[in-house]
Amino acid sequence: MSHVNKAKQIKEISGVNPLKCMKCGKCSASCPSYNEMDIKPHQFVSYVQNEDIESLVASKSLWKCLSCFACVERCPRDVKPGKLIDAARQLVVREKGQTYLSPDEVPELLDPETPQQLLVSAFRRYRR
Amino acid sequence: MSIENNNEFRPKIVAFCCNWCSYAGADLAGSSRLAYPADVKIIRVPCSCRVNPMFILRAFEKGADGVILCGCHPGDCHYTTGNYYARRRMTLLFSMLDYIGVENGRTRVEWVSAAEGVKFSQTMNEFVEKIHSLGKNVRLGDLRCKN
Amino acid sequence: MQRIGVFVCHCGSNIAATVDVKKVAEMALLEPGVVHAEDYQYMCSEAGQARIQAAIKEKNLTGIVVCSCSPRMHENTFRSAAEKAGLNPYMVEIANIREHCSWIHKDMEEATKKAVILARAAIAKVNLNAPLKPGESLVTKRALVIGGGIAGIQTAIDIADAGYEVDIVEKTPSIGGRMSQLDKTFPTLDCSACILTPKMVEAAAHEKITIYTYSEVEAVSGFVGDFTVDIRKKARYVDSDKCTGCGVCQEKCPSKKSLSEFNRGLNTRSAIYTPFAQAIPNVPVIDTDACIKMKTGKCGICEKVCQAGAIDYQQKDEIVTQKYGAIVVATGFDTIKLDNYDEYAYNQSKDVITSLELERVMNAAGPTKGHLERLSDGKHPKEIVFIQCVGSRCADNRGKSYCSKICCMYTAKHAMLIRDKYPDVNVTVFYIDVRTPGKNFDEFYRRAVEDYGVNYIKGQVGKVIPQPDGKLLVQGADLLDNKQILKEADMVVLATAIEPNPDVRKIATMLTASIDTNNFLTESHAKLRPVESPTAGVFLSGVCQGPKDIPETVAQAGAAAVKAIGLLAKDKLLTNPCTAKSDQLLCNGCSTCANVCPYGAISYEDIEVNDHGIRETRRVAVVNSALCQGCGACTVTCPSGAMDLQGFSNRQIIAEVDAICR
Amino acid sequence: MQELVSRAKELLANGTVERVLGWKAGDLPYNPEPAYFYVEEDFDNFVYNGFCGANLSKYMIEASKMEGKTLVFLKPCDTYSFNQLIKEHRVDREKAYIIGVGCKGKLDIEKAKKAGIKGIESVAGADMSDACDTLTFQTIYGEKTCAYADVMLERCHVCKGKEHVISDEVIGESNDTKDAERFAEVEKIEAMSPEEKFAFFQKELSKCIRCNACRNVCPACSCRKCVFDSTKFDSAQKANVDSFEEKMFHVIRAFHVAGRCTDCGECSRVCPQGIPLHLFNRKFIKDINEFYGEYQAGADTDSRGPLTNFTFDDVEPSIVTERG
Repeated sequence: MSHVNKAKQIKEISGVNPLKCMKCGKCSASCPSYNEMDIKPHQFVSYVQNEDIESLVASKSLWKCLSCFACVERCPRDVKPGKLIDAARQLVVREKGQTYLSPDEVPELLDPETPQQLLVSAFRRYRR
Repeated sequence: MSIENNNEFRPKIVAFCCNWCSYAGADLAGSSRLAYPADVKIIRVPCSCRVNPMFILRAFEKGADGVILCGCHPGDCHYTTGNYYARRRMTLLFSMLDYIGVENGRTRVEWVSAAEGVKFSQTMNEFVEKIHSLGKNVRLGDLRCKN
Repeated sequence: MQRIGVFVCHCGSNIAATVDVKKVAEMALLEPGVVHAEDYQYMCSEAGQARIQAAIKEKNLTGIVVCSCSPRMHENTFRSAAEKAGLNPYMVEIANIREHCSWIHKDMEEATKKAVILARAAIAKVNLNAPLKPGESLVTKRALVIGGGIAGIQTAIDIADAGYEVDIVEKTPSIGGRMSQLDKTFPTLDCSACILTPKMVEAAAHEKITIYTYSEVEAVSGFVGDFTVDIRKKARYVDSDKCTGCGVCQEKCPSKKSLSEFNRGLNTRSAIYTPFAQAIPNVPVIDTDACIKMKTGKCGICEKVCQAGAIDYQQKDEIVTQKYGAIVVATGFDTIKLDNYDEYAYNQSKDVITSLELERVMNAAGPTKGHLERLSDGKHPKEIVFIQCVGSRCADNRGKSYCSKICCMYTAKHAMLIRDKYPDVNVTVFYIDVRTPGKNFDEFYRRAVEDYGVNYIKGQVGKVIPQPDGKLLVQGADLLDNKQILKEADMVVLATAIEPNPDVRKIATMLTASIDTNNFLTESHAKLRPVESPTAGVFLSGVCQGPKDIPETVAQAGAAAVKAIGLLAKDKLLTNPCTAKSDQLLCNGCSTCANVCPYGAISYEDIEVNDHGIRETRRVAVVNSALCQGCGACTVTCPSGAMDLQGFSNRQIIAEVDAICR
Repeated sequence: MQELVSRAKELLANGTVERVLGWKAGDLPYNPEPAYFYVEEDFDNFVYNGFCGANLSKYMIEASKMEGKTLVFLKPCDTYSFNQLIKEHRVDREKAYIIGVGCKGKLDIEKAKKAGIKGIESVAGADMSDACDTLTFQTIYGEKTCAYADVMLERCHVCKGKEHVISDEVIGESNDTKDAERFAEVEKIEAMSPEEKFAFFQKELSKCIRCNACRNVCPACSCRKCVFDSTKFDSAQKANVDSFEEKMFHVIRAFHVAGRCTDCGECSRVCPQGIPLHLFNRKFIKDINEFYGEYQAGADTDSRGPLTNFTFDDVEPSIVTERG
């Protein structure tokens, strides 16, 4: 798939029009995982706009987003970067044959402190 | 296209233009020497909302091959709201004509501002071309034919 | 049968080079009704006009068609030429064979053919023309200004200075408006009251100005030049003629717990009150919801202490009915409610305030006597964060889509004033863009940064989190450094979006003035008629038309005044005769036409008719030709075809269609 | 039915109303017609059964001009027409005493005839008190029966509901007769190719004899003078068979009532040539619903009709081409 197509697909999945962004940064200001991210929420918009999807799907940020939707809730322009991130994640999941993780990979990654609920919700998200 | 060829189809096209935007746009097309086919004849109306669907049907009845309505862009109507009403009326009329099997390219609405001479000329060129591709209007003339 | 003359213009070679003008004249003679046709070099020249006039007289013409340039160019020229020759000017039609023909076609035969058809259509139309006469209506030489803020005051003074009577209707107990609530004004930093109060006094003292405060417009009827307006003067319970404005009643009033509207609810006032010290008129009003006497019948202290005997608990609302020639709307603005913006914690912390509230806090007559204090604990703040674009530029449905325009500048002002007065206070401004078009505006903003050390950060704030110790944790973004910022602040000031005063909807409906989706009144033309409403005789002053600062408001107020004066200076108005007209025999009285009329020009009357021997009362539409602008929306919506437009009648347009399609 | 008659007589007797607008028996068992009733004896002819399809609201335009109140019987769907007429100031609410009558679906005798039931002498099973599930015909060829629903008017298969949107009182039960999608027929045509559409309408419209029955019965076509009879549009050209109105009459008529038509179906009911005229009106209603939001004319008396209203972002007319 070309970059253009991928960008188009992300826009379709998310229903987001990146051109509506006025670059106010409220998403990055709202993000609880901001410091963990290499590409910041407001930059997501420009990556999609510039059709640089490769960097996006390779980024750490993709898996650092908690889907708390603070950015979706507060975005004044209806751009909602959280949805873009979610869409990029779906793109990856789709390419990996509907699975980002296989069950046998899980135990190794587990932190005993991780609450059960988080695991369940993670599975819900990454196994569509 | 040369006019020496008498067999060539020369469509009859009526363009209703509102006085404040589109008629002025047509004037600008003229003063900018932006050509469009002579088949288009303009009727000046104060506002697009003055155009009664009966006028459009009348034109077809009398042998017009295409009818186009031009008005101010939505939001720019000289009378503030006229084109909004025109937009609804024309949408419903065109949909009805489509429904009874009249080729839907024969009617068109285009918003042309007083500054859009280029758009006016382009629109008319496109429209005439479209009517050429549709050929002579027979259906509206034949809508009711006793068999 | 008409006797029509056709005049074909060469326009030098503009037409004649592409259109065979002789042929057009020749063909025109074959059309029904045409008794004369000629061509001439320049029809619009004096000689050309003379030829037209001569033909009208010699051949007794009843109508003429001029085949020339666009009617937008010379229709009026030919109409007045015809009128001078004794022909009704509305018996003139123009066939546009220049812009719509000779200039866009190259082939002479083709262009000539088209010119003939265009002439034919105009002839067909003029065959059905009827002489029209512009109506006349008288102008009442008095203006009404709705709203007594700086916009209304300025408009009223300007109109009054031109010698016309003006009434100002102001909803609150005093004129002065938003500007009276401001502390200092940008970009000069002069004190708002110092420049406003003299204007208020001037308006109050002006012999041509009558001020109705604590009053509202209740009903409007009539039309340009002749409006009738009902003004409700709400009961003040204080006799304005007797009151000396000594203020003792306010001092002694035992009910002191009502929130002060003037101070944006940041402190309280008494039940009998004037909004602020310089109020005009300096006559208090009694707030019936708070007054103990009104609620329980006991108390009456104000009455006892009033030496002038001005208190009158029995006072009633009064309706004043007045006629006006022009109405100026100057209803101003308010800040939006922040209920949709939980993230800024406005409703959770007293130390998160709007900029307008900060104006009151900074003002010597305000709740803190001008000391910069946290409203929660009265402590002096060390760290203040300003957040820009709160509710402005929002594409979602929480806020407003537009830029409120004034916030960048007043925030720079606030930041600067704070840094000037309290150099120990750090000021941070989170902004999306800093917008400073205006004379000395950018310089002003740069001074805040360069001379006063205000810390501007490009990025929005995501959340304000009140801390247990009373501090406010501000989580924002710095987009230039690509950092997320957590900042502890003592106060947060929100540059809250402004919106038109909500009451303007009601007023617009009464005036049939149109309003946009944001409740701003629509101007007649965005560029060329910015202070006129599309409703004739209604003018717009100040923020009711769109966001503006004080100098712009004052400039627009003056412009609105000039437009109003231009109207009042006329004794009579000539009305456009190309108006809608309802055929009473056909009218069903169904009200559909009134629904689409943008001018409220259609009303309904019950008429007595004798229909084939049966007497009946019938409801029929009546068009007020002074209000009708001739758009024709009603003519198409009318199911029975009773409504027609003079000058562009159904039959005329159909005749043109037929002529073109023949 | 007796309940209607006794209530009507009561209201006449106590002076509440001056006259009663209802249906009287016709010359055949299945063709009752609208009639005024003034005194007790008049009611001998009164009838209300499955054949009383006629919508009486339009008669109230004239009745509103008479002295005193008129009692009018309105079926649920008729009340929409009445409301619409109130909105257009064509009837006077104060002059009407409305008894909402129950409706179990109205009948189309042509359907029975098509099913081979001819020479009808009497019909049973279509009275107010009947269950209205089976019809029994006595014919010169003997007794015949058929399912009630099979002989029902098209409009009752897409019934708007049992509720009277306006009434002073309601008498009688109604049945749920809706068993078809309102816009199914329109959708079928929309799915045709332009050639098929044209052929369909050309065939149907060619049947028209311009008897004006559709116009005369239509509660929305209540103009004092129809534009087709007026000189104002140069459209009254009776002499010429190939004239403007001949071709465009039904399209223009549908446009004139667009946004005001309640879809009462009277036009199709009365057409002697059996032209499905409701297909024009219903197309407009479908478009209005799709483009501008659900709208039922006559559902209220004060909202703005779709053609006298707008929003800033209404669809553009080009949607007709774009939707393919």
